[in-house]
Amino acid sequence: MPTLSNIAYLVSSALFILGLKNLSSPKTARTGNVLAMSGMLLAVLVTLLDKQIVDFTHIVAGVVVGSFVGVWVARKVSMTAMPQTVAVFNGFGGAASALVAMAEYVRMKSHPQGFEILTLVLGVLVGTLTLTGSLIAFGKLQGLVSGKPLVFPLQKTINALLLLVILGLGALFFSAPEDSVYLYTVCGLSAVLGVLLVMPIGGADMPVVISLLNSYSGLAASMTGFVMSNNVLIISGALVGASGLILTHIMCKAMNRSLTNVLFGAVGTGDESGFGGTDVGDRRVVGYTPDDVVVMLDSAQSVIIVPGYGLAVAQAQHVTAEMASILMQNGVRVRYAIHPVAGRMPGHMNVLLADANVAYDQLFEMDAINEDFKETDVVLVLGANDVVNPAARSKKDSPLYGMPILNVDQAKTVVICKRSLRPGFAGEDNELFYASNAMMVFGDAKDTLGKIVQLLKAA
Amino acid sequence: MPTLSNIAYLVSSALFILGLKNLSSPKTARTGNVLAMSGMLLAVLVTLLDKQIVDFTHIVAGVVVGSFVGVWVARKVSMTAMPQTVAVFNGFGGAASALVAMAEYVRMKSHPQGFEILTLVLGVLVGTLTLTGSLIAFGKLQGLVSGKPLVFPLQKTINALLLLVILGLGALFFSAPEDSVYLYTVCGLSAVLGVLLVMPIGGADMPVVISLLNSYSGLAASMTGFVMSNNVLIISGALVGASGLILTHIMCKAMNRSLTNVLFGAVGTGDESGFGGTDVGDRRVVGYTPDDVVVMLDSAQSVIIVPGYGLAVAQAQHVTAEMASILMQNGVRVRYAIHPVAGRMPGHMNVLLADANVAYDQLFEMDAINEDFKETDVVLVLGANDVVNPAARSKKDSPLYGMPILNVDQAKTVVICKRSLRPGFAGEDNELFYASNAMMVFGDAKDTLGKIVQLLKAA
Amino acid sequence: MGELLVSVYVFVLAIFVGFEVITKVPPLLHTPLMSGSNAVSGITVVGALISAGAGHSELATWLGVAAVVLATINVVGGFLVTDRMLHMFRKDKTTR
Amino acid sequence: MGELLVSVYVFVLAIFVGFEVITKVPPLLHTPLMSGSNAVSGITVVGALISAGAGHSELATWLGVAAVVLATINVVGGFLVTDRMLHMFRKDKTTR
Ligand SMILES: NC(=O)c1ccc[n+]([C@@H]2O[C@H](COP(=O)([O-])OP(=O)(O)OC[C@H]3O[C@@H](n4cnc5c(N)ncnc54)[C@H](OP(=O)(O)O)[C@@H]3O)[C@@H](O)[C@H]2O)c1
Ligand SMILES: NC(=O)c1ccc[n+]([C@@H]2O[C@H](COP(=O)([O-])OP(=O)(O)OC[C@H]3O[C@@H](n4cnc5c(N)ncnc54)[C@H](OP(=O)(O)O)[C@@H]3O)[C@@H](O)[C@H]2O)c1
Repeated sequence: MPTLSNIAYLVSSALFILGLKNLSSPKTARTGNVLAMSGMLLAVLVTLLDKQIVDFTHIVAGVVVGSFVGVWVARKVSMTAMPQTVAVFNGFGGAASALVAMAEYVRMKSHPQGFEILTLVLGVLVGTLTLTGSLIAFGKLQGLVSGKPLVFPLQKTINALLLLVILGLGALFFSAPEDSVYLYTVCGLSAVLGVLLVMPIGGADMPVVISLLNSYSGLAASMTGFVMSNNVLIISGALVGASGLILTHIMCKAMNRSLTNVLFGAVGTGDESGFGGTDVGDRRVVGYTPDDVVVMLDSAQSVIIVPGYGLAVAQAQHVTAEMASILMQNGVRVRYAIHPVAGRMPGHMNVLLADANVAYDQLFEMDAINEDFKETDVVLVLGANDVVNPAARSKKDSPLYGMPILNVDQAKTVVICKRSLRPGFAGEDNELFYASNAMMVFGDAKDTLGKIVQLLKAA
Repeated sequence: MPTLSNIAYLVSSALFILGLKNLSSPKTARTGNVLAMSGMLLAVLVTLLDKQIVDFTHIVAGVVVGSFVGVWVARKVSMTAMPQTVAVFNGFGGAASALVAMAEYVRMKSHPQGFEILTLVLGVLVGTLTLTGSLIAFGKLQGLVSGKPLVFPLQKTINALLLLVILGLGALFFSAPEDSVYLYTVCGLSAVLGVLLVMPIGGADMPVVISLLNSYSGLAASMTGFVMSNNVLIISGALVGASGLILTHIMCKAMNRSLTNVLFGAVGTGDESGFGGTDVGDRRVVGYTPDDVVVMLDSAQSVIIVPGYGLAVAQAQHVTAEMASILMQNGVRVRYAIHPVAGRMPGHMNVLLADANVAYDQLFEMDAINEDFKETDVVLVLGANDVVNPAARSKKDSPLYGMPILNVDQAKTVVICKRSLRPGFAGEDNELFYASNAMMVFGDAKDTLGKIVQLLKAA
Repeated sequence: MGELLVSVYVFVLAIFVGFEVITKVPPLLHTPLMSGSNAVSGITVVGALISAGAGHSELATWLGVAAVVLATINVVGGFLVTDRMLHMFRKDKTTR
Repeated sequence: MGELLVSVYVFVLAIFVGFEVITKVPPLLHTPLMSGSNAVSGITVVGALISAGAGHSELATWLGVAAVVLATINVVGGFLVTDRMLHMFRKDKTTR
């Protein structure tokens, strides 16, 4: 390969590094994306100009089709469907790596040997597993596959056995590299493994799974790079592999969970919350009405809105924004408090509220607003649950224990809009509902808020 | 070169990376040093076992002599002489790189060409410059050369011209690589350049200069690696080059200066402070006596000691520790407040006080203790000046402006022990001396403290 | 140094860079960062282009073309989606 | 890939690692870190060993031997001094 291409590949690797670095900080994120894009463009152009490529017809067709589909999906997809979209893209990337590895095998003049075989097998294994795992993740998030963790006996044992079989086949392939059947079987079994690994994970944990699979697809690209002795593949793949692992770790930490717990804990339903929720026997909760809420709001000077997953389920973001603007016209100070893991994906609430054109500077991160609850008249908890659950502070055996929560209980009045007393994602009952300053308003968030808006307008 | 050596080199590079990473955090620093050491040992062993080496006698002699000198110096040198010791070591490293580059040139079978010449010239230039620059830095810190910035007209222009001449010679060498005279002239002129670059920098800024030269010597090693196609040289050199730059930057930031200001600003005398200090005309300052201080101390319940560069000059660390232990026996709470840039090198005060056996847990970093001054009865400022100068808060045109300082002025009484009203390193008058709660005690810190100790013992 | 050894060197160094480059990411950026790095992992498109265009056997070419399509979707879709998300998080809403 | 190109790749990646690896160092550790990384830059001892031992011309050998001496001082002295400094900063003074 000519020196010039290799230098260009180095430049594009550097652009990827700078891109990822910038992407991880809010101020520079867009620049980061542009840098990474330029890196990719450069790598592709250089590859096309390289002497190795003799036939352009197929390529052009492939690139055109791929670009068309990519643009179309990226344009069409709704903001809240982002995680599953990323999952599918990621799966495609993994599949491509597996395909390239197989194509390389096919076109090799001599039979592969030694380390080459190892990287071939790993490339196919990781690539295929990424594809099927990502597709299942997509299915769970899109509601095509049940979001419930699918648990069956001996699950981990079976997965471990399957992996062993795959590696065994790899070893056989090592001794008979001319026998392509081994490689294809590895491919098939890896596909099964991908499905089995992701099925037992709850739908709401899918963002973490996708991030992990993303890291895998990076490694698959790296393996392909080894097979082809192509440095830009090796570098970018390793880059994504390692940084993806770190990101996965950071995501787990933000949820106060370990990666093991996410992968094997079978936590969460992904469907609406609260299977197994229990109404706490002897305690009573009064159900208030929207009228009661409006009375409280009329005398309030400061209001903080705490959105949660339920607001997304009810698609009540627009009516929430409407209510907020009426309150602001009445001279009330209205702010939104965004918990880092509210909703089902990172940034879920920001995306949701941006969709309803809520100005960015009304949104406050937990740390910026948590001190202000105690001076607030009314807090509206809309379809949020875990992120305001005091069990996180005190109940040692709770899955929430240790997670910082929004201190809504310190406000004068806490209005909670949800459909029942059932727990949220973590399956933990919420003491807040029984607090003396709490007002439960049962019902779908969109309905409740709609009524509140009507009453406010009428007043 | 055999594959095995190269793998070992990779491992030792990884050990260097992990070593540096660990060295940058207090908890893991010692581990980091051990990791880096093992990396070095591995690299040396592998090189010795490699087939390229045919003659061991010279090598063994060299290693034995070098180790002996290294161990001896490292044992003998006093803690406060650390920066200049590092400077010398660093200079030797640079010199070694330059020598190796020249040896490679001599032993090359064919004349070097293209890129090889570039790396040869750069290796010699950077290596030699590092040697002489480091030696000047050593001289300034050790007091062999005047610590004052040596400024002469057209300095920067002359340096720039010299660099141009060197690069020009490099170009000539490029066209006539068989002519070794060019390379040797580059070497000589680089030595001069190193001297000229460091002379105009004040003695107290030497730690920053050493860090920068350290980064250079890393780059010189890297260049040598290019000449020899040796990856462990390239990697470790680049590692030190880049991380040294970052460290230099961090050090400048801790002093609230820019690197340009350090290199070309000609700030600081390096000798005792205060040339050009002015007694502020019409204002009066009462000089208190050690007796007055003891009266204050007798009624105090909490005392914070703020050591500065003057304490090191007076070598008053032992008597300070003695005074502190008497006070503690009398039931007074005594703590030390350590400003990050107190003294003339990073960690200067820690080293000084450790020398007097002050327990580590009595030392508090600025952020940990700054809130406590306002509840403190007596603060003893011993030979410190800039680090307690309120000009850093308010006086926009001061070189100190923006540096966080110790809030000693919030204490009930501030005792300041120094010899005069002259300013400290930054040359900025100190308003604190005129504050209503300030007590100036003029005189050498060791004398003053000695008297205080006697009086305390007598009581 | 052998081809393979070079690959190993490059791989190890890139792994170190990858581990270091991401330090503290606020949850808000988790999804964009994930999707951005996912797009980067679509670099496999380079391999796909070579497989598809090197003009070897029919089978290799078709495997390559399939890979080109999938990888291109990954790259193009990934970067666009990331950009859309980041656009959403901007303070200044006037350009929407 | 040519020898030189490999070197460039390795160099660039190592530069990135170097820039990333050091993030926030408290002033207390500035001097030890400086001295530790200074010891690492003594890696040039590897080059010196090869120059001194490869058995070429007299001149090359002597240049090499001088380099071995200087680089060894740098490495051995550097690591020992760093260790001494770090020892000083330990909380527990009992071993002094
Ligand atoms: N953000 C992320 O990246 C992420 C990723 C994975 C997991 N998680 C987890 O998800 C949880 C997020 O906490 P959260 O407080 O936002 O949500 P949550 O704890 O899951 O609670 C959501 C609540 O919304 C209510 N709800 C559902 N549909 C509703 C409707 N139509 N109208 C009104 N209310 C409705 C539900 O109560 P009813 O059934 O009584 O209505 C439910 O309790 C955390 O445990 C977090 O760890 C987050
Ligand atoms: N730590 C580092 O890494 C580093 C490196 C480079 C520069 N610096 C700079 O050095 C300064 C350090 O601040 P600092 O407050 O520690 O020192 P300083 O501002 O330089 O003040 C030291 C004071 O000690 C007094 N002094 C000198 N000899 C004395 C003696 N024998 N007995 C009693 N007092 C004596 C001097 O006043 P009299 O002459 O009146 O006695 C002088 O004002 C900062 O400006 C910092 O930026 C620090």
